[in-house]
Amino acid sequence: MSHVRLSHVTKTFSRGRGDEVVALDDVSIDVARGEVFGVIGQSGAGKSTLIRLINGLEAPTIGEVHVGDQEITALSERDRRAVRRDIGMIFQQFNLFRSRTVAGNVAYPLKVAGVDRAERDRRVARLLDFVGLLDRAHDHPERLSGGQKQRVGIARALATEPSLLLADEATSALDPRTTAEVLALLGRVNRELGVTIVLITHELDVIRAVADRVAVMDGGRIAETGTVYDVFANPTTTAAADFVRGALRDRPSAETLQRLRRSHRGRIVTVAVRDRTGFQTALATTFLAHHVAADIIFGGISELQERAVGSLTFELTGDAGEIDAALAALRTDGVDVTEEKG
Amino acid sequence: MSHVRLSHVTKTFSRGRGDEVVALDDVSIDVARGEVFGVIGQSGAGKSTLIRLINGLEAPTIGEVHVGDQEITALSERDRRAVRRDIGMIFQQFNLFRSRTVAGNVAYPLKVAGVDRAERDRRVARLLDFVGLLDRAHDHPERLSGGQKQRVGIARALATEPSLLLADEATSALDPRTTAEVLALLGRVNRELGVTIVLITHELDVIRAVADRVAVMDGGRIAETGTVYDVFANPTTTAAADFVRGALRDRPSAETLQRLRRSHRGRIVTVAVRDRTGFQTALATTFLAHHVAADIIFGGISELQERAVGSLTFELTGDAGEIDAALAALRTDGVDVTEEKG
Amino acid sequence: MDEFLSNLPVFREAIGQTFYIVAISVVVGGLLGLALGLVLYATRPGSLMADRAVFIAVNILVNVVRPIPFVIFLTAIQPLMLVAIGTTIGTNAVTFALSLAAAFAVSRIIEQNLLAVEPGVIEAARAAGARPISILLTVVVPEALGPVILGYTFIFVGVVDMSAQAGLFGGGGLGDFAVTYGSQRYNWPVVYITVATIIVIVQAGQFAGNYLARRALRR
Amino acid sequence: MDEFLSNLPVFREAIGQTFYIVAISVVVGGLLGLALGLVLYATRPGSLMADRAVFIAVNILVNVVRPIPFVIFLTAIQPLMLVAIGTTIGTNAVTFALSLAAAFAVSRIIEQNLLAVEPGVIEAARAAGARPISILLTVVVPEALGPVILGYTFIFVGVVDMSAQAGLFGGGGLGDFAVTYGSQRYNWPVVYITVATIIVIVQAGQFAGNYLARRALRR
Amino acid sequence: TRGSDDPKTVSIGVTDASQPYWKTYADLAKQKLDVTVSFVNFNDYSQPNPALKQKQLDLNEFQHIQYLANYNVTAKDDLQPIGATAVYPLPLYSLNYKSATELPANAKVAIPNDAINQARGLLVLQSAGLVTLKNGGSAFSSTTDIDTKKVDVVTLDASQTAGALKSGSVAAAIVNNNYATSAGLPKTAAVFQDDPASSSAAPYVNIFVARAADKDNATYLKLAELYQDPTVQAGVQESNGGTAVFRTVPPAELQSLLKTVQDQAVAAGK
Ligand SMILES: Nc1ncnc2c1ncn2[C@@H]1O[C@H](COP(=O)(O)OP(=O)(O)OP(=O)(O)O)[C@@H](O)[C@H]1O
Ligand SMILES: Nc1ncnc2c1ncn2[C@@H]1O[C@H](COP(=O)(O)OP(=O)(O)OP(=O)(O)O)[C@@H](O)[C@H]1O
Ligand SMILES: [Mg+2]
Ligand SMILES: [Mg+2]
Repeated sequence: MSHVRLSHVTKTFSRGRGDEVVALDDVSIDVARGEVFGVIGQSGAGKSTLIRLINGLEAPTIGEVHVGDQEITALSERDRRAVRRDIGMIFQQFNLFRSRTVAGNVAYPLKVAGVDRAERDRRVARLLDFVGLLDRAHDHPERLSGGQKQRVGIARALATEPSLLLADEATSALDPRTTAEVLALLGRVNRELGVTIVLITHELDVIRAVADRVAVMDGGRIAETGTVYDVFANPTTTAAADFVRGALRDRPSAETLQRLRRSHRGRIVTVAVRDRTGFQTALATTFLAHHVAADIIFGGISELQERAVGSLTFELTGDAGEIDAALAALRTDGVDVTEEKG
Repeated sequence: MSHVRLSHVTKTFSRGRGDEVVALDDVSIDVARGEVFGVIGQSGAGKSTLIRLINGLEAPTIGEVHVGDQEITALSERDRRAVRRDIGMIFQQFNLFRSRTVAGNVAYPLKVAGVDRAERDRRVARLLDFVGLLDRAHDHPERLSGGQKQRVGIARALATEPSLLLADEATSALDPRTTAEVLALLGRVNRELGVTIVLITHELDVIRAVADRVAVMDGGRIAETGTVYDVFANPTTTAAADFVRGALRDRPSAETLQRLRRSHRGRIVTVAVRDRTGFQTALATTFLAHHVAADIIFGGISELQERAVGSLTFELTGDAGEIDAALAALRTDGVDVTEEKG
Repeated sequence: MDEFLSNLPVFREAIGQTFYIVAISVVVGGLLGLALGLVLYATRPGSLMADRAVFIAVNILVNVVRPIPFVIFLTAIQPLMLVAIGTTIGTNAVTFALSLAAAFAVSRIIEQNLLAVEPGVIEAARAAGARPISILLTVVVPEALGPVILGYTFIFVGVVDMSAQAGLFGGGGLGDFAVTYGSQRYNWPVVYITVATIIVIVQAGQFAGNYLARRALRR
Repeated sequence: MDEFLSNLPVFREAIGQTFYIVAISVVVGGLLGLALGLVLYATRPGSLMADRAVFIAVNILVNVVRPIPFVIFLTAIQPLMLVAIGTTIGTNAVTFALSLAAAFAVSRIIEQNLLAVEPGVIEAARAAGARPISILLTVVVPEALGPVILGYTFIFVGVVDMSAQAGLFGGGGLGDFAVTYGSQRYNWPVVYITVATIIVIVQAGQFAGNYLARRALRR
Repeated sequence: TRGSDDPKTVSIGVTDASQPYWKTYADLAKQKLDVTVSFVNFNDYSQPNPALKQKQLDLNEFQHIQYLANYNVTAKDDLQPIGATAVYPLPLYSLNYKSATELPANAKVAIPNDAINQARGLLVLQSAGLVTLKNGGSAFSSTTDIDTKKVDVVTLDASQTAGALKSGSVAAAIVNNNYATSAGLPKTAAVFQDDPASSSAAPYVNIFVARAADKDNATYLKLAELYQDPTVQAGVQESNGGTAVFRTVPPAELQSLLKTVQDQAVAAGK
């Protein structure tokens, strides 16, 4: 059953002087209940705009937005409020209340929801404990570091245990460990409470850790949607491929390659890793058979939805003819090998 | 010659009610002229505070801060201004002027520096072109996406071609490709103009792409300082190890391991990759010799200062005794192998 | 000086009247003005309860009332006063009129200060599903609290000043005392002492305002 | 009505006087008040040019002047007036006094509105090595421009209102006209027409202020 | 005959410039004396005397001798009367009661709040048997000097007592004649007034005032006399509902009366 559905949504912003920015261009997505849906794309692609349409903070220029069985775009502001109470939102710029303490910020949505004081205090304490800010409960936001502010925003969005969570770059200011902790929490609320999550990020880890499906946005359009594995293993659009290359970091960039060359005299090839049993053994056997020494000097293999994806860059040393033969053998075998030139 | 030097700097913030936060605790660092110095650490570790002391936005409670041959802490506010004009700063929260357009924001430091109009316009256009916002020059910041705002902040900090750049999470809101572009630019200004860069980040890529040395902060202290390779390959403190593990992402987390187990029935071991010629071949030979099929199912090998660092996780299938023998052989050979239990 | 001493009871009474007039006007006018100011803020185009018609109507109302010379304003609202408090002269009448006048001034001050609140925090409140009225009172006003407190302090001083016109309508108060027993009789010591008293009251108010604003701003 | 027509030349003159008084007072008082307000803002503890002594001194000065009843204030500054403009009565004298009075009011409005500016942007300007005075004028004021414009509009309306007291000192103006030819003589048509004229002037000013503020706020 | 140094334009401070008779007066001055008169209007009684002293005015006409004496004493000045205009009785008005004695106990009675009108108003109330004043009262009494009272006295701006009466906020009010006319209070509503002919009313004769140095200025003296021109008088009566009692008193006599009243004022101030 679909929890969030955008049908042919276009959103343009006026920039004055009759000029317009098309932030979203005929976007349709469908997020199932209980799903974790990732949205990725370059800066300015329209990700934040998309998420803001879902809880009606912004109205589409054209198109319809459904949340559950309600059409947000058709609701009165009053009815929209009821829908919003069941949606948590983590803002890209945090948007904390300066006039409230850390605890007050987290308590706010609970107050709005009419949760009584004792219960409120209990939940606030639990959430702050989780995000590691219990000892800062009575500080005001301007006293916090960037990451601490973001954690307050996360706690606030989760306070009412909403059934839908909109997270706009929820971990962008967090160090890797805190990010992992937050993602683990998101994974848990998703699995245990069945919370649907729409999650914008530019970090692969985030997608990998929690997303089921992912949409790649490019210039206001959805370039590609699919399971995380499909999009990352076989990006079909350049926008997706671009993002995936940057995110997986499994292929050396031109600069890295240049540096690798300085310390590695052999020939350098990159092999795309496929999730196929015996793949590595075949690789090793082939190289050994040709008396080629193959050292992995770069690469990354990630687990996406329980399958391996990535690539490895080898430095091959040995007889030039043998190397060519080994590569030819691999290619015949269906392995995706690229020799890094230049 | 040292460009930035902090000697035994302590910074405490009052939280009212007599309570204090020790943001920096006896911190000493020394950044050479022309160096790219990375600062990493968990959220709240004191990174932003450290960087704000360098240009005197904040005064240390105890200790001295030197920039060039000037002691910032001893200067009059007037003399401090002269020092600041030669320092560019990218703020974690961007801190853009809302009353100015994108172009006006970038032009501001140039105006302060007394650069004439024609030259100003030229430089602003060049910088905006670089950060991909030339067509948004006349928009005000609230019209921009998070990443676009950050790019304006970057352009503004670089506008006066300062000799020292303080970058506080300068790419936190950027997608991988834009990040790579910004880092390439930082690398270029460092190499070509000799700009010293102090750079806070929680992203390994950023460190890897541009930093020479890195300091790991933990609870207001410098846990560890060293070249990027040393810190990442051999973190000696738990704070550093924690961060590195999170950043390299070369070892599977408990959750990932759980998922890996579901699709991989064999025994799972993780091997630390060392930058040693023939390392991989030795590995492959050993496994083949014992008829053990070894598939890489996870891992990451990164290049840090032209050397490989990382680890690979293998699924080993074959006779249990042979596998044990192969692992024993590797260990004898000095290879760091961990069998993933549980 | 002698004459001042002989007028001491009147002086004491004047202080009492000033406190009475100012306190009630600031509280009543402050609350009414807050309400009007919230309407001005909330109904402006693009705001929380944007409503062009209401916005224009209230805007005009405020602009119609504010610039009317106080003497004429007082005369104009006499029918209203008779209904509300049964008299058109004396301390209560002046307090009534001042409360109204203060309310219209307060509304503009409130409007201004609320406009500086960052839209982001309002969005956060909207996203939580809060009602506009609750957002206004529990988010927008608290976010602007520092400047709002200084705004009220401003109005407080203005009301003390305006209360000097209370004498026109038999309202008494220190301003009236300074004029009738002082400047009209060219009796400068009386003027000095009275004005000094007014200034002390104002300083105390401003001091309290600054203190509260500093606490609200936390800087 | 007949009487109103017979007074038409006086009415015309009153309009001219009001424009003259208000325009000069708003401009001169506005600039002086801006300067005072910047001092109040910049010298407050923790601000750009924090200076306890100056802050307290200016604060007291402003508080001393603002609450003094206008009649007494006018009398008190007569020596200053004689030096500055050579007269203590008439349109110029009233304009002089109103400019001063407006300046002190403006200073508070400016102070309030500047306080709402986010500290982060000021830090960005400091980091660029800008001088405090330049930060005040090219960053702080522009960042607060929307509310500041509304603040000036508020003062404009206040000055129009205060200009009604010009009559006390032979300054003329519409307020005086409304009182002398109108309410004092119970000639209501004159009052209506005059007050309507005042309101039209104020509406025009407020309209312009709202328009400019909306442009500055971009919302 | 006029000397060459005689002024051709004269500025006169008044508090009722809106009255049409001032226009008649100015036309007459132009026509008969070839003097251009300009009026400066004040809403506040405390201003025209200092302005005259500071030579910002040449003459003023808004006060009676009592007021001027009080000003001269308190402000240590020496302005002089150069011509009399009229005496106005100061009536007590009531809309619901036919005489002062009918006023119930503790009824509210409004009197002007400026020093001079207040004292005169109190004296009227005393004559009407509504209050008694300490030491019999004087031209310097204020509400603090009320000894015993039948009614509650409230002080209002002179321009507001009529309004307070009409709105029903007070039962009776002392209303200066010019405001009474403007407010349209019927003559029949005047339930009590002081006697303009009595000697006690002499200090209340309104006057043209000049600086002491100008007290013999021929033009000024002629301008003062011009007030008694029948066309002006007719206008004055029209504006004041016929309550004005015109007086022609030689300047010297006015000046000696002023001196007497000033001496009394000094004594009262001690
Ligand atoms: N003005 C302040 N008042 C009180 N505490 C403060 C203040 N500024 C910073 N701190 C505290 O000092 C510590 C260090 O803050 P800092 O901003 O330097 O952290 P950081 O390393 O930059 O973290 P992040 O990665 O989350 O941005 C934090 O615990 C923070 O809450
Ligand atoms: N109010 C606005 N007025 C004009 N243009 C806007 C407005 N809000 C957003 N835009 C533009 O719409 C486009 C999409 O913005 P959006 O914030 O959705 O991007 P994003 O994908 O979230 O980017 P980022 O990763 O940088 O946050 C951008 O080009 C942005 O500049
Ligand atoms: Mg965004
Ligand atoms: Mg930080």
